[in-house]
Amino acid sequence: MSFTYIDAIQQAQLDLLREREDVFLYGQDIGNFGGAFKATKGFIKEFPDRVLDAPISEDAMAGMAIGAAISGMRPIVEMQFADFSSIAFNQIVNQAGTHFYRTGIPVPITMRMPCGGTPGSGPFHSQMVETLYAHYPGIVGVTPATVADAYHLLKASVLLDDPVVFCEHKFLYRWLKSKSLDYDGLPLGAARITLPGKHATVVTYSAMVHEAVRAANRLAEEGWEIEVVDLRSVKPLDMDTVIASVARTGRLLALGEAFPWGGVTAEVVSRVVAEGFHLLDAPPMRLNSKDTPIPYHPDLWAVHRPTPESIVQKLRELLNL
Amino acid sequence: MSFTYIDAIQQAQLDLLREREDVFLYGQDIGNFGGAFKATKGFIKEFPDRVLDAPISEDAMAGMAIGAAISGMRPIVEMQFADFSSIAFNQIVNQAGTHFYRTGIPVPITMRMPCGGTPGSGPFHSQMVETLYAHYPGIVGVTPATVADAYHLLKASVLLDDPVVFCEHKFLYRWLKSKSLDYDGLPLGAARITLPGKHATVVTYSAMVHEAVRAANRLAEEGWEIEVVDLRSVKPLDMDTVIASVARTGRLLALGEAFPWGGVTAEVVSRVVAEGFHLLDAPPMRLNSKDTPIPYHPDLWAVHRPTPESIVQKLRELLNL
Amino acid sequence: MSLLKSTSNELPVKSVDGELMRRTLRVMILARTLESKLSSLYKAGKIVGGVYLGTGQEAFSASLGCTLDQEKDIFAPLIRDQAGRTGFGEEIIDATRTYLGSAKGPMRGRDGNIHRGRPDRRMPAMISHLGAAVSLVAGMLVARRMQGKLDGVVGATCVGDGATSTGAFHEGLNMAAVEKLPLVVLVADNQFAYSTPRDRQFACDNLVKRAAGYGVSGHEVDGTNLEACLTTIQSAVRAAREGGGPQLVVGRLLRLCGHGEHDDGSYVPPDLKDSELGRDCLEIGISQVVARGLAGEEEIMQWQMETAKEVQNAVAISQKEEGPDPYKEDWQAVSERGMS
Amino acid sequence: MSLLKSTSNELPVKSVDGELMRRTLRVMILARTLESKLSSLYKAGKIVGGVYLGTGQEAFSASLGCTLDQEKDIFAPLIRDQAGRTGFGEEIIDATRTYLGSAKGPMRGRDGNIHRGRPDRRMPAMISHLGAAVSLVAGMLVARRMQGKLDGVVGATCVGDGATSTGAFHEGLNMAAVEKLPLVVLVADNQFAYSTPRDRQFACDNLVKRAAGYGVSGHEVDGTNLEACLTTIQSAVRAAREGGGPQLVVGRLLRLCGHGEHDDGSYVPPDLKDSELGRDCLEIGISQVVARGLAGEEEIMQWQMETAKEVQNAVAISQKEEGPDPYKEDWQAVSERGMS
Ligand SMILES: Cc1ncc(C[n+]2csc(CCOP(=O)(O)OP(=O)(O)O)c2C)c(N)n1
Ligand SMILES: Cc1ncc(C[n+]2csc(CCOP(=O)(O)OP(=O)(O)O)c2C)c(N)n1
Ligand SMILES: [Mg+2]
Ligand SMILES: [Mg+2]
Repeated sequence: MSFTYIDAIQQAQLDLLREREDVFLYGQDIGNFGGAFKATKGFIKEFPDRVLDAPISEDAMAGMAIGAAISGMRPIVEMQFADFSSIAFNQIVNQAGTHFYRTGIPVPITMRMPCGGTPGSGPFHSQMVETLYAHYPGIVGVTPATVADAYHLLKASVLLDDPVVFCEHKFLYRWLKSKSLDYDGLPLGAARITLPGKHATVVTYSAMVHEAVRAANRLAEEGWEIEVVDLRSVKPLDMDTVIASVARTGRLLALGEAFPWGGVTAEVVSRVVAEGFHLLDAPPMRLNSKDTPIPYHPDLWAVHRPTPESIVQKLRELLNL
Repeated sequence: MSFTYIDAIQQAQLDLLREREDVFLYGQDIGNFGGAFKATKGFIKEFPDRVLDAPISEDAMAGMAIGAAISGMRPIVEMQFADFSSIAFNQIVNQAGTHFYRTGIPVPITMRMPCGGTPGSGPFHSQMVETLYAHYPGIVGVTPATVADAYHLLKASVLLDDPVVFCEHKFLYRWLKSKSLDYDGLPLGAARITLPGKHATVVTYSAMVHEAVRAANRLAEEGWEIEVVDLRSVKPLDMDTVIASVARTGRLLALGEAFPWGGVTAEVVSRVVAEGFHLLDAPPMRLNSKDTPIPYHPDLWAVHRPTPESIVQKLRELLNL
Repeated sequence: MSLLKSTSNELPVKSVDGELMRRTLRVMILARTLESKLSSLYKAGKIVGGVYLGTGQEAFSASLGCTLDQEKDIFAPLIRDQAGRTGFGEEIIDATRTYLGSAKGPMRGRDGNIHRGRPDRRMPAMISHLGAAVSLVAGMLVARRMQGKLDGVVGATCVGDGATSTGAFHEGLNMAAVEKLPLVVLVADNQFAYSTPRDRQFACDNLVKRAAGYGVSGHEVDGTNLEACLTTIQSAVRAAREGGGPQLVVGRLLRLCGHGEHDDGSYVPPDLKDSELGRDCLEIGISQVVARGLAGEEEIMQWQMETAKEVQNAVAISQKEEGPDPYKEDWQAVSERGMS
Repeated sequence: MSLLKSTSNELPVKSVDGELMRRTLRVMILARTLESKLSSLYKAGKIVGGVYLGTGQEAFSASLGCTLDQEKDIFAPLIRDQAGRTGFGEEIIDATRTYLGSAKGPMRGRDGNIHRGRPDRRMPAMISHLGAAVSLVAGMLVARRMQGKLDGVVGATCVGDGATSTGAFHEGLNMAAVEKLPLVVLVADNQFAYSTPRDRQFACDNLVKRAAGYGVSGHEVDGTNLEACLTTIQSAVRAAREGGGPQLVVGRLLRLCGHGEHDDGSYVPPDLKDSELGRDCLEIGISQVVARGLAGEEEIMQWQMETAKEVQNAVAISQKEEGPDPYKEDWQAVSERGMS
């Protein structure tokens, strides 16, 4: 038996639906069709009342979920693509994000966001959205990079009383496989040392964890030991793990697939220098996508985001090679 | 004669309407009523065809402006409050922000965003939005802090061929006054040394420039010379001026009124450490608002954002006092 | 008595229950009294931030608040729904505490004025973004359906003519129609959105025409006429409660105040003020109650005195209360419950 | 011949001009031929990313494209408007280059498939977010009005039944109605939005009912019937051109392909396919043209051969062309013109 990343997401939702009566799913084409990525395939047969097809109304989808959440439910909303959550942006940040602070009543919604680039998807089916939402108070940003995390972090997100933007990377959907859903028990909010090392730390998340590991493996052939830290959630940000890693290696590369201005890499670098400046043996570096829309053509796309090559190159700079 | 910040914005729009036939204004209540903040007062009489009242449809307002902009016009859209631009977010980042890269045809729109907190305005009439938009490729983020900049940067924004999010701070509207609109000729994209100093650099923008100057003045009584850099635009970010300042002072505080996760202060700190790590004599610091919605109550609001006191305190830390 | 008739084809409605009409009028008086006081406090500089009143819209709003069942229905008020709030059971002191920034108010000083609510009592706290509550209430109803608790429940919310231009209104109402939810949406067509007249807001002559496009029932009513409002809104609420799906109720009226108390509303043409739309629903309501013999003028004056006292009392208490202490404030936007 | 009649009250329309009908049919054939080729290329793995076809919608789409004036009108196509694009003058090679990633295509490899456009030729390049083009086209018209160039110009755009649920559609159409712009919005009501049937998308029986709520003229037409489409769309375009304000045209039809070529559309019930909605507009169009004696079957076969050659040619050229060179790419999202 083997699970892909999307299988894990499917399984987590199915288990949640079976274990809890307060969970329901809302999204476009998630019923009979099973969703654009088949993450809800077959569910509607078992749960005809808790799997609802939505009209093309992302604002109303989010608003509806928020209303249900403050009435005792734990909705999971599937955005067909994370990029379309731009329409739901207002409800997410202004209605869901402010609710607990304003009223004391939390909003346990989980917004499933199929994120990130794949070849040929172009500017509107490839975006990362964690930066957008994490900037706003009251939102939790979860960014699983492994099959087991896709499963366990999704379950944890739904059980969390706060609004979660669950950023699942489409590139991992079918490519990433695992023998089981077992995992190391790390809670939501804790980062993971994916690859231990001592010469430099790469702090990253989502699909870039795998590109970082590839880059690290290449440098390993030359004897360099690169530590790869998988943030798992970008808000909260597990600075303890990050700082401990930087304390070991003295060098930091913050890596992400999002647009370069602001965002996770900027937040990580600035927190590291604020909290662990004297641990650093070299200027901390960042690597993000280029500052343009995400191009359609696979050849453009491949260099728009960080690649093992560009990561290796940055790491060489960081190692002063 | 004396001009307030809002007078400057009014004058810039009036001069643009008079000088150029391709400029028009679109926004809620901007016609006979003259706008929620009177920034367009009386204009409709002189320009009945180029000052249009909009329905409560921020998405359509932005979309309409984009369509007009690719047809040879230079629309200025007034959002009644920047917070409501959340409804126009999709059009701004996905339609306007991607257009030049995708088609080679630029989109000269200026979105006027009445930003920032004032006492009693609460969570939905106080937000800063520069971080939201600057994260996205293709958007210019302008953040004037002075009366003359309000005038000249608004004119420059409208003349720019790219989409500009023009973040005008409501707190400055009537409080900030100047004898004239003359200015030092700094172009859009260049930062300004508002206050020269040698012991530490505060990099900031918009209303916080004035709070930084207040803090600097207090420390000046103790003999400290704090340099205050006003970014003027957060994208592009004038790193030359910032790095040159940090080279002089060795210490950096990045200060902003926005939410603390990501954003301008994170971007400034991470660029400074990437480009000028060895210039730093102390860990660079950040000071932002608190990570909650902006509270209504004046007493809560006053400490939610950075204050001269909290800036002084941070600067003392930075100066190792 | 109503100038306009309901256009939907529900069962004929018997004349309004006298007790309900009495209660609604008293609620209107209370709301008007409170709001006049809020206006004075604002003008005296005692309130920080905006003050938005529902003057002239009390009959329409109160009719909804008083028709809904406080024990199980949902009511998401908007900016001009003081009367509806009061009718639905919101205490006056919730309003005064929120406006005056008392830490004891439902929003604890974190939010102000009309942005208050009691979601635990099925009255959401509005965000400013117009139209956003339509889908929110729909979701509250969907939850109840899944929980097997929808039976006989109605969810209601109010918008203005201007808010019908928002995408949120459209998406929310359409979605509620697809789900056939017991949702009642009131549109207070008060001729202006802030300063913007109807002809710069929409191009149809009557917003009730939108109902057909959503496949929902449409009703229209003279919003200055208490008895007509009660009749129409009762029938809309009943239709929703009995499974008729969403109901759109358009009330024609005029805002008899500025957009907020900072605004003198000088853009409202005098002939509109002098027209039937500009009549004061409170005066009409009083005359209707008196004409039907449900209360005498003396009793109504009694109500006015009682409500004045009630308001004064609430203001006095609220003014004495402390605001939130910023140094003890728990600056926490997430509950983190479930975060291990 | 039309099953459904226009519901608007314009002047009666004389029978469709023969030359226009011939041209429209030829455009439909060209679009169908191109799209079949794109489908094969996709299935052979020669196209990266999605392929979205307009099979079954050619009559409706081409009628718009061929009715508009290529020299001055505006046309913002959506995902199923290959036929409309071709009718409006888009060259076949624009499509093949964009699908095949040639750097010479209008999007230079930066965007793909249906997201192409030529804004300088008044054909915007769509973003994926449905409904977003309605206000965009409105803005293009507003610009022309201010420039004194609106006279006789029409702007048109297309959406699907699903896209009518978006806030963008609502805000855009309402705004255009307020501005009384010469905007024609076609709704291809093809019974599904991706897999979602109409009853999960909206609750009214006919989307044309929305027109009244916006104060715009509504038209409906059997979208499988070429002559009816031309008649109705011509009259809508004419009404817009003559100052009648926005026109909403709803075409009833069925998507005769999957949502994209990755989708087999197996959720479409067979009886729907067998119904009148499921008829192939191309077959009907051919029979209408033949019946009216506008072209013989031989000439039509000739068109089929010509268009096949044209498509093969465009594909062959595009396939030989280089994609964009990522190392020479100018990674610049702003023009910075005006930035001193
Ligand atoms: C999305 C959005 N845009 C703008 C505003 C600013 N605003 C607040 S009230 C108002 C006018 C509302 O008009 P209407 O809906 O007719 O209600 P009324 O004030 O007349 O009761 C506006 C424009 C807002 N609150 N939300
Ligand atoms: C705002 C938005 N949400 C979701 C999508 C994803 N999506 C693309 S096409 C489509 C279905 C569109 O249906 P309809 O409007 O009926 O057009 P059709 O495909 O039937 O021609 C969906 C949901 C999108 N493009 N934009
Ligand atoms: Mg109004
Ligand atoms: Mg469809």
